[in-house]
Amino acid sequence: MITISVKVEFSGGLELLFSNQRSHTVTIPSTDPATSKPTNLQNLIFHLRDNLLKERVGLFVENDTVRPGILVLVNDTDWELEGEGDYVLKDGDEIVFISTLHGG
Amino acid sequence: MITISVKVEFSGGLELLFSNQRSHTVTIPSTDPATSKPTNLQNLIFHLRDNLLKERVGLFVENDTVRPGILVLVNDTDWELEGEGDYVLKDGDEIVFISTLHGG
Amino acid sequence: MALGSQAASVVVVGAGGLGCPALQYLGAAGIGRIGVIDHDHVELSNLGRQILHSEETVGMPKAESAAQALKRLNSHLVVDVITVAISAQNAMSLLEPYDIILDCTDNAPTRYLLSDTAVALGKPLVSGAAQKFEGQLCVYNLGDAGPCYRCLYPKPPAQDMVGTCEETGILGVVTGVIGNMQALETIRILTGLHDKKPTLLLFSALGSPQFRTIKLRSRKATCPACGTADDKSGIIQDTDYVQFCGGPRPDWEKRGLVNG
Amino acid sequence: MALGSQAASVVVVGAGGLGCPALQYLGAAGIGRIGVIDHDHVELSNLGRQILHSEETVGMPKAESAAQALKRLNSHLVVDVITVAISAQNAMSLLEPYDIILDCTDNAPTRYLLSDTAVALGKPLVSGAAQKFEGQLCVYNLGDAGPCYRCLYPKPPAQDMVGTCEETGILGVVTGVIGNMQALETIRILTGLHDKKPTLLLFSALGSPQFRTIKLRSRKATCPACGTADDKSGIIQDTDYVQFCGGPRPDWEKRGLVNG
Ligand SMILES: [Zn+2]
Ligand SMILES: [Zn+2]
Repeated sequence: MITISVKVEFSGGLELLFSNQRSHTVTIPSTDPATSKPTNLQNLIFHLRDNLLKERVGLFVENDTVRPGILVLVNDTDWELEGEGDYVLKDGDEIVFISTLHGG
Repeated sequence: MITISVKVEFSGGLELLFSNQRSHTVTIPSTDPATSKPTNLQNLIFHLRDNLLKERVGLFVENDTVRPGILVLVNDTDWELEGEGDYVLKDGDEIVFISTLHGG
Repeated sequence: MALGSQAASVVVVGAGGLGCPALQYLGAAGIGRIGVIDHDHVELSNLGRQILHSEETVGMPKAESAAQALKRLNSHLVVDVITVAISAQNAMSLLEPYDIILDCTDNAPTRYLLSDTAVALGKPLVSGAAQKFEGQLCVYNLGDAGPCYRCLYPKPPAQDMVGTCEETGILGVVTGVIGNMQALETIRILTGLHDKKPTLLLFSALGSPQFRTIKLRSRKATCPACGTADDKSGIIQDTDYVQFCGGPRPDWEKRGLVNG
Repeated sequence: MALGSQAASVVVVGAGGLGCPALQYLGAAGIGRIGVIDHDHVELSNLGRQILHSEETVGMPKAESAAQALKRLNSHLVVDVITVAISAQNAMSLLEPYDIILDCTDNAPTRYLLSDTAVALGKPLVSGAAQKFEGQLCVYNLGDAGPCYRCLYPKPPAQDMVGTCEETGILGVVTGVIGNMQALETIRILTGLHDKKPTLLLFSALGSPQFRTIKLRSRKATCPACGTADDKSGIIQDTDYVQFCGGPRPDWEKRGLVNG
């Protein structure tokens, strides 16, 4: 099975859901077995939910996407500019999930 | 002639010597014609001195290297860790020249 | 440095952890008129990060205490002290007199209210936030294409992920860095030195690197606040921002879960 | 946030543009003992960025004025007011009592002197610098392998490239950002939250991105100050730091080249 490796970071409190660890290296098949299409960001979100999340799944995923208040970044760019879940992952990509902060 | 293209940035006041422009894209032969070796950082410094510098050459180069107080960065790393002038340039590299600041 | 900004006016909502350092450098820069909106009073526990207040001003309204500190720096400053709570009913009239709005508040409902109001008034909103060791900075509604807060966060976050500084603790200097950057972005806009590209600055005191600059989406045509739909009248007055964000914040302190 | 650092002591050299914001957040964090070294007096023109001083303290020694401001924030702070000029003769004894040294000065000779002294005393040196729209921050002599100032800059820069804040102008908030970051790095070291990797933070108020973190070389075995050579006795007392950096700074103001 051919795999790709991406760097995943959590911040703004989201890291608390992932073993309180901000930085993870995630290896994932380069093709989605279900659709035979190249693995995209949506696949990664499900992969994180199913394999990395330790608790309170509902605080990360809701209605099959990230929960409101979470921003997704692809190589320091808002995922909205990259096609959101349809963005096809490349080996070495850096994906950041941040929870928006409200304190002051 | 095969060329490579690198991004060059000047800051800390050094940009004043280079048309007051911080960011430059520099295209340079991939091989040094004099030695037939791959182009390195030392070649780039001479190239900048001979082609981009508008005035006061002595404020940038002294004794065939950058003047004291200037730090050279290769892709956000101190050039000392990359072999200094011997570092072989790759297409797309980002080279930064900063003058150390003393104000407060 | 003279900024030629004596004719400019800014309003800072919140004179706490973010508002204090922002106000300090806006005052030092000689901004002509500065509004300070805060209805809280200074408490001794604030002094670990709210650096314009002092032991002498404990009990005083924060807006008044901040204004006194600014005047020590520059007695010529014109500071409007506004000690009422900002709300959907008064936001438009309170913010209208100023060129730029700074969001230095500490809760989600007020952040949505300030964004909607900034859009309705056509003014940039320099927004800072901080929590524990992290901070975020973004200028909303800037120029012709800058997104608003709702463009980025169309739906409010779940209550259970929302912390306030009291609940989660905060490192004072994190608010200092973000508040200073809010002053800087404000000065850049006033002096025409801002490139107006929509970006989000992420700061993590313990991260490596500590700062990260993110390229953001542009304004969204479908945004209920700043999009292209014709009729947005009443969006502010008709919104219950607290309910929109999931109702009143649980009082963790009363429940004995955190120390006051 | 309580830092458990009441027992710690730090010394800030320079109570100007960088020293004021650094001191402010060190004081707010409740550092047990803070030394302030500065022999200058407050001038009205300082108030655009030296935010601990005020119209009332114009004419007062900056170290004294800064101490007063810190005590307003927290009357329990122990602040040592040191109004002598730091020199090769007194640096060791002035800095020896403190755990960490902050370089908030504005000239090259003092920067070399502080680095050499920090190495001789085996203490970390949290060094900030700012000019116009740019700032730089580095912690020297940190841990077992952190480089000193001379490791990076073995030879002093040419006089004609050296500007001071008076000559080159400075945007106040740039010193605010760097000074705050100096306080943060100091607190990280005191609390054991610093990863001790040698890095240089570059800040450019108008850059895109505004912050850049650089990976730095380790300590150099050949460094005359912190290297492995046996005998370094006398390196400080026997160095004329002003001559080492090319003699006294030309007085541009007297020559009529800049406005005072
Ligand atoms: Zn919008
Ligand atoms: Zn050294």
